[in-house]
Amino acid sequence: MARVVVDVMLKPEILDPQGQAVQGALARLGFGGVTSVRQGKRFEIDVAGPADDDLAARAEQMAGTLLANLVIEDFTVRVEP
Amino acid sequence: MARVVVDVMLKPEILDPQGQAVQGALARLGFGGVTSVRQGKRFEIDVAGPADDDLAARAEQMAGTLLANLVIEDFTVRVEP
Amino acid sequence: MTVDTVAHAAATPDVVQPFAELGLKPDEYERIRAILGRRPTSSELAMYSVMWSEHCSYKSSKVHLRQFGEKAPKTDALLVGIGENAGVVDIGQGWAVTFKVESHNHPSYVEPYQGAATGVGGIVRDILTMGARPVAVMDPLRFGPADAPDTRRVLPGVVAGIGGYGNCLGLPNIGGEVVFDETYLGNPLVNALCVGTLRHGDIKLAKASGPGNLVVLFGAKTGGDGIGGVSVLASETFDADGPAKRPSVQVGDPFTEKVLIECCLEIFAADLVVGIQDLGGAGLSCATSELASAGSGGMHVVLDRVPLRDPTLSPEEILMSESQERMCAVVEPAKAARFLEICERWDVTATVVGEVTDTGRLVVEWHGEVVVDVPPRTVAHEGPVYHRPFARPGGQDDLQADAPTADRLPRPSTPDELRATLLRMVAAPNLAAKTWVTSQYDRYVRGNTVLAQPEDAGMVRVDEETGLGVALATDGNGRHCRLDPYAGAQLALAEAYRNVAASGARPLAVTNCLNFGSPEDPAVMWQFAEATRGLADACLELGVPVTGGNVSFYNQTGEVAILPTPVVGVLGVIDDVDRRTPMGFGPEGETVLLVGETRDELGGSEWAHVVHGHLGGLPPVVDLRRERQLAEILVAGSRDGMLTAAHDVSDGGLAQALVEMCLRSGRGARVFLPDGVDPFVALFSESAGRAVVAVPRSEELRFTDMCVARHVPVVRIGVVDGDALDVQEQFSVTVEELRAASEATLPALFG
Amino acid sequence: MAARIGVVTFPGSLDDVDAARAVRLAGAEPVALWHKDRTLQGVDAVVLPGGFSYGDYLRCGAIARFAPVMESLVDAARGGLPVLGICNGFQILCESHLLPGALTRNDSLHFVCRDQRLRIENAATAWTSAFQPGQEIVVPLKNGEGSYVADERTLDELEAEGRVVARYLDVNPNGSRRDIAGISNAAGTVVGLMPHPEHAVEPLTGPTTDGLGFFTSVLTRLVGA
Ligand SMILES: Nc1ncnc2c1ncn2[C@@H]1O[C@H](COP(=O)(O)OP(=O)(O)O)[C@@H](O)[C@H]1O
Ligand SMILES: [Mg+2]
Repeated sequence: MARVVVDVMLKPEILDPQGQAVQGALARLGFGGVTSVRQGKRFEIDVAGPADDDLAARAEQMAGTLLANLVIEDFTVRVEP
Repeated sequence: MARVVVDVMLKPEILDPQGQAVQGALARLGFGGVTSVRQGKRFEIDVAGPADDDLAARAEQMAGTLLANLVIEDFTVRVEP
Repeated sequence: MTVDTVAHAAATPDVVQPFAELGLKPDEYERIRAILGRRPTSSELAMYSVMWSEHCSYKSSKVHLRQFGEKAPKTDALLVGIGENAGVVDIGQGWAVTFKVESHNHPSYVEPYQGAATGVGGIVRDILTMGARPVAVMDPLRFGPADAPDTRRVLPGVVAGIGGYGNCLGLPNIGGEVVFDETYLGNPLVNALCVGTLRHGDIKLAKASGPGNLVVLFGAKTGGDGIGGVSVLASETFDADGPAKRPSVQVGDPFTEKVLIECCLEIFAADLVVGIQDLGGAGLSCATSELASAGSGGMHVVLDRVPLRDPTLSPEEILMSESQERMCAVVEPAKAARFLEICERWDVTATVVGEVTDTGRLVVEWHGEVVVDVPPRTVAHEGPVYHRPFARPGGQDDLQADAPTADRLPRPSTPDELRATLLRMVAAPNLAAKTWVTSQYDRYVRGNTVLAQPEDAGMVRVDEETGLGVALATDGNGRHCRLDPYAGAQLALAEAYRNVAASGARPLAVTNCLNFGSPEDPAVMWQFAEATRGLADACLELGVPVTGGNVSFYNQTGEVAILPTPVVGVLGVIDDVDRRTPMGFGPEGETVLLVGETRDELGGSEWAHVVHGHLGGLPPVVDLRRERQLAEILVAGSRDGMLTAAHDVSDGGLAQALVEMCLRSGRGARVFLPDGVDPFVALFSESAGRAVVAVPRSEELRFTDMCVARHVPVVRIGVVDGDALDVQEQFSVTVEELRAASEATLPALFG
Repeated sequence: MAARIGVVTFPGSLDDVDAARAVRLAGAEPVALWHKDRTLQGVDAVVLPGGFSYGDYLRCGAIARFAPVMESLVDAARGGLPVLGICNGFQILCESHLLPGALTRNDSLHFVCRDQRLRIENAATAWTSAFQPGQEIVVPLKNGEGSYVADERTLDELEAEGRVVARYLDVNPNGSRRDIAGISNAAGTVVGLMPHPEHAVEPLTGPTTDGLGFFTSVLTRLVGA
């Protein structure tokens, strides 16, 4: 059994209203010094089989075709045993 | 300048309809062997100042009071320089 | 993990069981032992404890609710009455509707989004279960003070949850309420109403008849949701480590429910079920015992066939789980294949988990061993019944004596004071525009919404060919009920009834959600007894039967109960929705009339609340005969095309009614207050039995003649004109200024 | 014979009944298409209706894009079949890359339902020919993720080629770049629209009947062809 973790974040040039709302709320709560907040998604995917290169390649594909919309998002993939 | 990364995931026992939908879609797309998908949130927070213990403590607080809903979610916090 | 089987229970009579932690009283536990002739197994204990809870058994309210049946008015309209998942009402042309309001108060306080969302999900399944297509929802809500920090947590979450679930189901939200009061701070009320439509022949009932028929569980998988509200499980004593603490928060999946709805409707259309029941509170315990007890009397269930989301669940937990989006159907074996095929088409998980028997026993098996063997009636229908003591509280007289008379509470008298009071009232959270809330709800989906908020009633078209439609309104005034629960409940009914009539629909039937504090407090129980008595009496007099409802007790923080809040929903029918009457003014030059009588009635009024923070005196007088006459006038006026606008007068009085008619249409009015009445009383009194209407000049005489013939007072109070509400000899406010005052409040509070 | 216009139902589609009604009121025959079927049943045009396909989980339209019916639809659309994507349908068209850009969370972070004034910027597409260029209309809008985004180059291109079909007036309800409410492909056959014309086809149930024009437009084109 292996775990794939995919992080999907909006591209930097895309406006992130959720992140902005969080930033505003943090400021109101008295957390100072926050210069930027971005909110994205995290997927934890459990897959039968070994955590090998083949899985890494498949994970890359899952992320690129389904999990992220490359028009507006970037992703990173990690495979953990 | 330091970066705080907060991962927020639904508690394991809480229903995750989004994760289920992704799992179903991955199966239909022919990605076999996926036994579970959980979808959560990832926050990338840039904060002025050093990446020290104090920041770690504040980050923990931000996550516990605002970023995660502890009734249904767990979180992990990482501070990076 | 050891499993507590029936055989084991019989052999170990002396095992100490955690019945108290599960909410059972010692005598209730003894009764279970007497019924079974042995101690219950842990699974049986789980079942009895959830089914005999206040929520499921109505043990404190039952003796009072009976009046709704005993005093029910004679009517041919009721196809299914109280006792099923929801009542069914004949609306003619072969069509029927089913509707019901339910509470999800406590869960919405704990987790506002999910609590409210699953509240919508639950009531929608109740309507679906009757064989109907759900067609609209409404959401009567109550929160703490609008500016309280916790309200800022609860309200946005509740609204997002109701929208998130209802919008995703494709059900238009056609109305509701948003009310703020101190007493709801730790106890928000989240009530949800759903209405569905069906043909007469399509009614489905929750009963498992026909031995040999299959019991099919379908929809979402079962998880640990909703278990552990008391955090101790029946099995505790049998498992040294104790079960993992399960989440008590239920998470909704509206997508699964939407698919389940379409799947069910296809199954109904193919006539594939003998009986059907949704899984709501008490989950499988409730569904199996109720189905069996209403049918052939017995059922055999193989619990390990239940599809699980969490494989570690124990049998007790599976029986108690309140996982959402599940249904249970009884299917003839010959039709099972077709049933499963339709589920497959919709990707709905469906599993045969048992079959109907005629043994008179509900038997549940777990890995080949019997863990439950009970007479199902004793679980579902023969739970405890309490005659709780009730007494009029000592302070009630003082409260009623504290009337808001002119010398007790200073009243505005100059034109400037009246104008300032009006603007202050218009902007007060209870009267201000609720657009911030309602713009988060889809009111268009399905394309049959004829009227939606902020109209007096929501109205949906049922039949596109003929224009047959139904209208619905919900109302409740906790302050009035606090002053006099008997009259207060009647006023709530009268207001909803009047709202439905104002839209042009003929009131037909009633549902209610009775939100109260602890039934163990005799003062609260008195409020409850008075409110139910008042409601039942008024339903009889107005000729509208109660078809179903819900009771929510224990809405209190410490010793302090919420205002007694019966929320009453009225359903009406209109033969052609084209004839509906909107609330906004029609063309300029039309005559504005006030129908009904205005008295100096400010007890429990919005004015006393906003301006003086005062609650005392008596609520407005209830005159049900007048309400009936007024409704007849409004319905006839709509049918005969005399009315271009109608709006009922309630919270905030005539002033607020006129403001709302101006805001809705963007048109102003020139208004003359009737002679001989104090302008303040004329504007702000909350006398019941009144409505403002606008009629074309050509219809004025015909309309007033109709009122006179029925001995209902009517006065011409002005004309639709200009772009200001111009109260002659007093003051003038432009519609724009009114709009600014009305619309700024909620966005300023909630962002 | 009346033109046949397909309306696709995905699990979670909601406004398919409304789209079918609008098609009918415009004088065409609605044909129900099912997400699991590959066939388009020989229809003359297709509407992808609003709703929450697959719960709108992950991203709106992201999962529906991979439904079997979409394979046939994408091919047919590339071949010139007129397709109108409304709301969720617009999102699906973007996810399928039949239209550029993407629809993201409203800047208010709330779902919004309102009667929205629009200006028809391009009255030459398959779905807007019944309007006058620059005509102002009011139709319902209801979405949680309706903010249209694309990079500046794409936006400039859309503007230059007249592919901005409709623009929000008075209020930008969701933060869309350049107030964009709808766009088309280069051929003007595939149109994506955030607001809901199918909810403005009857005076009794809609704020106006302005929406009917989208459905009569395609009919004129089909009959003319
Ligand atoms: N306040 C009430 N007025 C009338 N009927 C009520 C009221 N409260 C509950 N009932 C009826 O009692 C029956 C049982 O209610 P309940 O167990 O809540 O049903 P369900 O589990 O289907 O929601 C239903 O028929 C319901 O309509
Ligand atoms: Mg039920």
